[in-house]
Amino acid sequence: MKFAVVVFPGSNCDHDAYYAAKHVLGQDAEFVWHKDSSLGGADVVILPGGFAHGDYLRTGAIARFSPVMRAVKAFAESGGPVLGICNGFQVLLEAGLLPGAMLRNRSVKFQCEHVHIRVEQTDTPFTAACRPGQVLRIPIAHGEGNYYAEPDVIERLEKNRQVVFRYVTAAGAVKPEANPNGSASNIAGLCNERRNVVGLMPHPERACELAVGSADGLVLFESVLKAVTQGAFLGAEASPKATVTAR
Amino acid sequence: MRARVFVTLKPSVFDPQGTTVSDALHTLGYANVKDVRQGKYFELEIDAPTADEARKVAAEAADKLLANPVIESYRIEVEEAR
Amino acid sequence: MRARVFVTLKPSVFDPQGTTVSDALHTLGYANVKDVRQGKYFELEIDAPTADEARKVAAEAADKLLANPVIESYRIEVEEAR
Amino acid sequence: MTIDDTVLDRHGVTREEYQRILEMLGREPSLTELGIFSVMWSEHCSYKSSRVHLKTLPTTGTRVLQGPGENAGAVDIGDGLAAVFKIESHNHPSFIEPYQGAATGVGGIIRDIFTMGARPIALLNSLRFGPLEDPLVRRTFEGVVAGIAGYGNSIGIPTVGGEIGFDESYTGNPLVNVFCLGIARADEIIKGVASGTGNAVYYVGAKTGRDGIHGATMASAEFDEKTEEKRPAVQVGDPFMEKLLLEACLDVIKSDALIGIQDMGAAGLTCSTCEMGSRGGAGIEIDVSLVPQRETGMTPYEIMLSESQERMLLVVKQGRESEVERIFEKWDLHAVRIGQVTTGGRMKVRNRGDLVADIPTTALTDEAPVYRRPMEKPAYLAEAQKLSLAALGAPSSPSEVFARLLATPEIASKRWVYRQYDHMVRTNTLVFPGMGAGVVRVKGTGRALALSVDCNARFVYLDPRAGAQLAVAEASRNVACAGGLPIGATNCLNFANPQRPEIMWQFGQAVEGMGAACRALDLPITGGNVSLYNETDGRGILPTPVLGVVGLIEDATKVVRRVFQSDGDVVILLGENHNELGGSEYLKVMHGLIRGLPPALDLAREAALQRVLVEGAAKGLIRSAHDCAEGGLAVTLAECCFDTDLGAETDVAAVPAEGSFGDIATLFGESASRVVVSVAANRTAELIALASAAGVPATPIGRVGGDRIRMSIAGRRVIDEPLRDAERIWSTAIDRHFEPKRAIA
Ligand SMILES: Nc1ncnc2c1ncn2[C@@H]1O[C@H](COP(=O)(O)OP(=O)(O)O)[C@@H](O)[C@H]1O
Ligand SMILES: [Mg+2]
Repeated sequence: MKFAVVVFPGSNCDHDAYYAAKHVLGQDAEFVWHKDSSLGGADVVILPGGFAHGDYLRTGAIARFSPVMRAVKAFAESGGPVLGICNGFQVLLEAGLLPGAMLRNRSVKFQCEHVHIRVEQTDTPFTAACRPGQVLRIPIAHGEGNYYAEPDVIERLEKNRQVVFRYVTAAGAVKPEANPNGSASNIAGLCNERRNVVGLMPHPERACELAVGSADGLVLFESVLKAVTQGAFLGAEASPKATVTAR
Repeated sequence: MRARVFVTLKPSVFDPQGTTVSDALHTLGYANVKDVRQGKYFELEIDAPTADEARKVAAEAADKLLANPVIESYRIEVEEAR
Repeated sequence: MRARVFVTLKPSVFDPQGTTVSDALHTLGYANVKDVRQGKYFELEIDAPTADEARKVAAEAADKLLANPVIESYRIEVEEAR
Repeated sequence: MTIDDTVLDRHGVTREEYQRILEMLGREPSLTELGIFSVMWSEHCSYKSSRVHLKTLPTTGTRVLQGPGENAGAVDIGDGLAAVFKIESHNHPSFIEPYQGAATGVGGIIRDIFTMGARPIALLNSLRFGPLEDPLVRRTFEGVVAGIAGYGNSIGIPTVGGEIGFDESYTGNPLVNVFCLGIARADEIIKGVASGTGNAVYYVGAKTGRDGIHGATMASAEFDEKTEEKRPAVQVGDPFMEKLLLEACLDVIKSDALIGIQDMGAAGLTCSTCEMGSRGGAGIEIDVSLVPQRETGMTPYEIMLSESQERMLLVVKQGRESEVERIFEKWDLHAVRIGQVTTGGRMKVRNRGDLVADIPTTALTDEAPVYRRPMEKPAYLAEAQKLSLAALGAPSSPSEVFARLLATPEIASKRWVYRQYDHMVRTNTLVFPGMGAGVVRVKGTGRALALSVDCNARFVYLDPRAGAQLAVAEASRNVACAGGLPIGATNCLNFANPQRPEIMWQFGQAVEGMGAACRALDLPITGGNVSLYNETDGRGILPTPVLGVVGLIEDATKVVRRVFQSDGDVVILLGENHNELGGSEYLKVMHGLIRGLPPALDLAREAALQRVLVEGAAKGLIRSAHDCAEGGLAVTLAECCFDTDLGAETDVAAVPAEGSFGDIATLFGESASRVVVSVAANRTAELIALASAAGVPATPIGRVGGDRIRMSIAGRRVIDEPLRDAERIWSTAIDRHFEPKRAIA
């Protein structure tokens, strides 16, 4: 299976995502430069963390205009699994592939620390190998992870079961004190209606080996491996190859 | 021509930065500052024949890039070159 | 009373954000946007009897907190409550 | 403009120095030339006061691949790889504008590392501030931390450790020292040289503005109320630009198309051109009108002296120019050819063809003035070294002292700070900040590197020679605690005005002590930085020679952390307690004193201790290790419990001490060369045997377990606190200063 890791100018977790896919999971992985218009036949696309275009103006605001985003959109529309991590999540929001927007953390400070998130949905390509309600210990590292959407949008997200990850206590309870950044309904990650595009603020790629503090994030990578090899949870048409090239 | 674009969070959106500023002002003793909202401010130097033309360019820039309609709204002022 | 405070980088100070926004606008085809400077914008709701009084509070807030005098300057506008 | 005394003063050039300029040129300099001389001969660039002393430091060793003189030092870490590292100060700019000053300090040291062809993988910082009770200090503190975070986080290099100290003397002179380490292939290290007549000189990166003009001279002048006028346009960092430069430069260096490369740091274009020329024994000729400019109407003087950030100078091999240009284009950077390498060893600057400066490169570098400034033992010393405990009255109870010390920002958890630093990006960080020396693995090898920066400035103040030795010992002991064999060091020497003989004496003594300690510990110094004139209105900082040490861990799976690991493990004290309270945090916090003599240090014993630590870690004997530093044994034991659910019960022998201070000295004295380790009960004998073979005292002092921190002295219980209560004090002491005080609605 092949991962495409998109590199925007200013991406800085691109190597980490690549390393997790290639060296921990043992799959194929390739970097795709943001000016490329093709995803090179990948089965999964990762928009990694970092500070695309310095995060100047707004996180993800400029990156959404990169040529590669047309290919990512087309890939997503054909049901391909797309994962946005941290900055990648912010890009997905700005690009309209996921609903809502990010505000500054409630603390107004950058926060880097391990948090607990609960897997709310297991019928997405990135949670297919999780147990329902599984609590993962995964780091966050962001200054703008305070997820916001209008109340009716949040309601719709809940109704459609699009909230995929929520910040919780170590015991798995949704509590205000478990919410590191003030995000609405403790939302840490969500998916689109079709469920093949997932974005989350925590960094699963930083939690793939015990040596670096936690291996809980690996399950997201294992999930997509399972989903792609079994052709599950990829939207309507099963397992499209990322051969879609933008015009 | 210079266009000024003011981008502010919509009233319904919580403003962590404004709240922090307001808390800090209270700590400094400014109890009469009831509320603070923080936004962004852009000065665009635009090569346009008329103020209307400049405003149009600024509005497009704001729609596409400077403001995020999910959380923000904007206002534009145009000033003829001095 | 509402005071608006516009904080801008002093002209000699490098503005990487403005430069990046301007580059992005060029990429989007807005070649006629010659220059972009990004600043901050605050709206302060102030409980003050007169506009002058509100301006004074806003100026103090700007001096102490909203603007960094080493690299920024600011401008204030006061608007009577609507 | 004619060059008169006022002009010379404004440039910080003395009459004697001006005479030398006249002799070297054989004519009067132009104003541009004077500007060039003034920045290159400034303390910051020329090391004119410090050079004679620095020459005495040990800089060689079997692992040293690059000693001082290049942009950074390098040591061999096996597998054909090199660790490239250095520390730099950005003290003065951080005082003027904390956020940008600290941010650009991070940017500067990162450039020094990737300029060598190394990919930066870790940052640390050593900070000093005034007391946090002062609102202006808090603002500086907040700004500096946010600036370090703002730059390091966005460029994607983890900040894995550091240290922070507080003292009144830093109120008007905060210290911001940043350490960066990168990894390069040993045979791909590239240098800052220009050679090969006709090779093109390229400029790449941010455009040049008027920022920081005279930054280098300013970094070499003290502050006073007139500094306001001397304020240059503050340099603003652009981490996004630097990220592009970093990636592009590493690509270009890999392409093997370069002769040399150097960043434009202090003294900007001037420094990079003449240093590259001088190192390569070549001349260099550039035309400033070709330099990309951000502002209009800039003069050659301004362009040459600008300290705009994120700029690099490259010398490209003939015929490879378009290849280099293409690599930069990929990253949206435009490399601009601004000149070429010439014969004759002169730096020639033109403006649209007109010659505006023509100076032998060596006049600006190797032949810059060197001073052997007068030194004199300071008057304060004799008095400050006297300590009479009896005069202090009866001491407070151990548990009260314990609580006070845990709450002092110097000792308290620095989580408030490092939580703002991305310390995990690149997924190499094995030991996070707050868990001891920072440890990063080197992917593709089984190895890891332990990194620590340390200095106890109170000790240096009380005895600069001994204090500097203690700083070396502490930094290398910290990496040894993690299991790292100390293999290289860098230093950042922060002192006040060297023109005062007593400051120069402090400096000379500290360098001597540092050299002696490094020799004894077999620790070469491969580079560093000197920051002088750290004083405001005649009030100097405590002398603060910060040491950064790199330790090599052969087996990354054998890393040791600060905290206890398992219930029932045996707690062992390596080293001995002495009756030493001089310069302690206890005296500072409880009595407001910096007095007495710093703890004695036996370098041979220290070396033996560190060998035991490294070997004990490699054998998997040591399960946790924490060095006894500020706050002594009591604080160290508590810190071994914090961030775990494990308390401990310990008993130590009393040290004989003056009057009623026995318990205080036992618990809070800061004797050197002591480490608290924990060992599985069934391997205790093995560790003790290892230690005694090395001549290191190893005393079992208790057990890990329970939910209290309990300490006894020879059977008498002196401290007995619930772990969670003690931890709360320690973990919230800094946060408390920054909680918003919400107004009553
Ligand atoms: N400025 C800082 N940046 C990052 N980490 C820091 C900083 N200051 C302190 N720390 C972390 O907090 C811990 C305690 O620091 P310190 O008291 O100097 O410890 P030590 O006794 O090991 O020298 C260390 O792990 C250190 O890395
Ligand atoms: Mg220390």
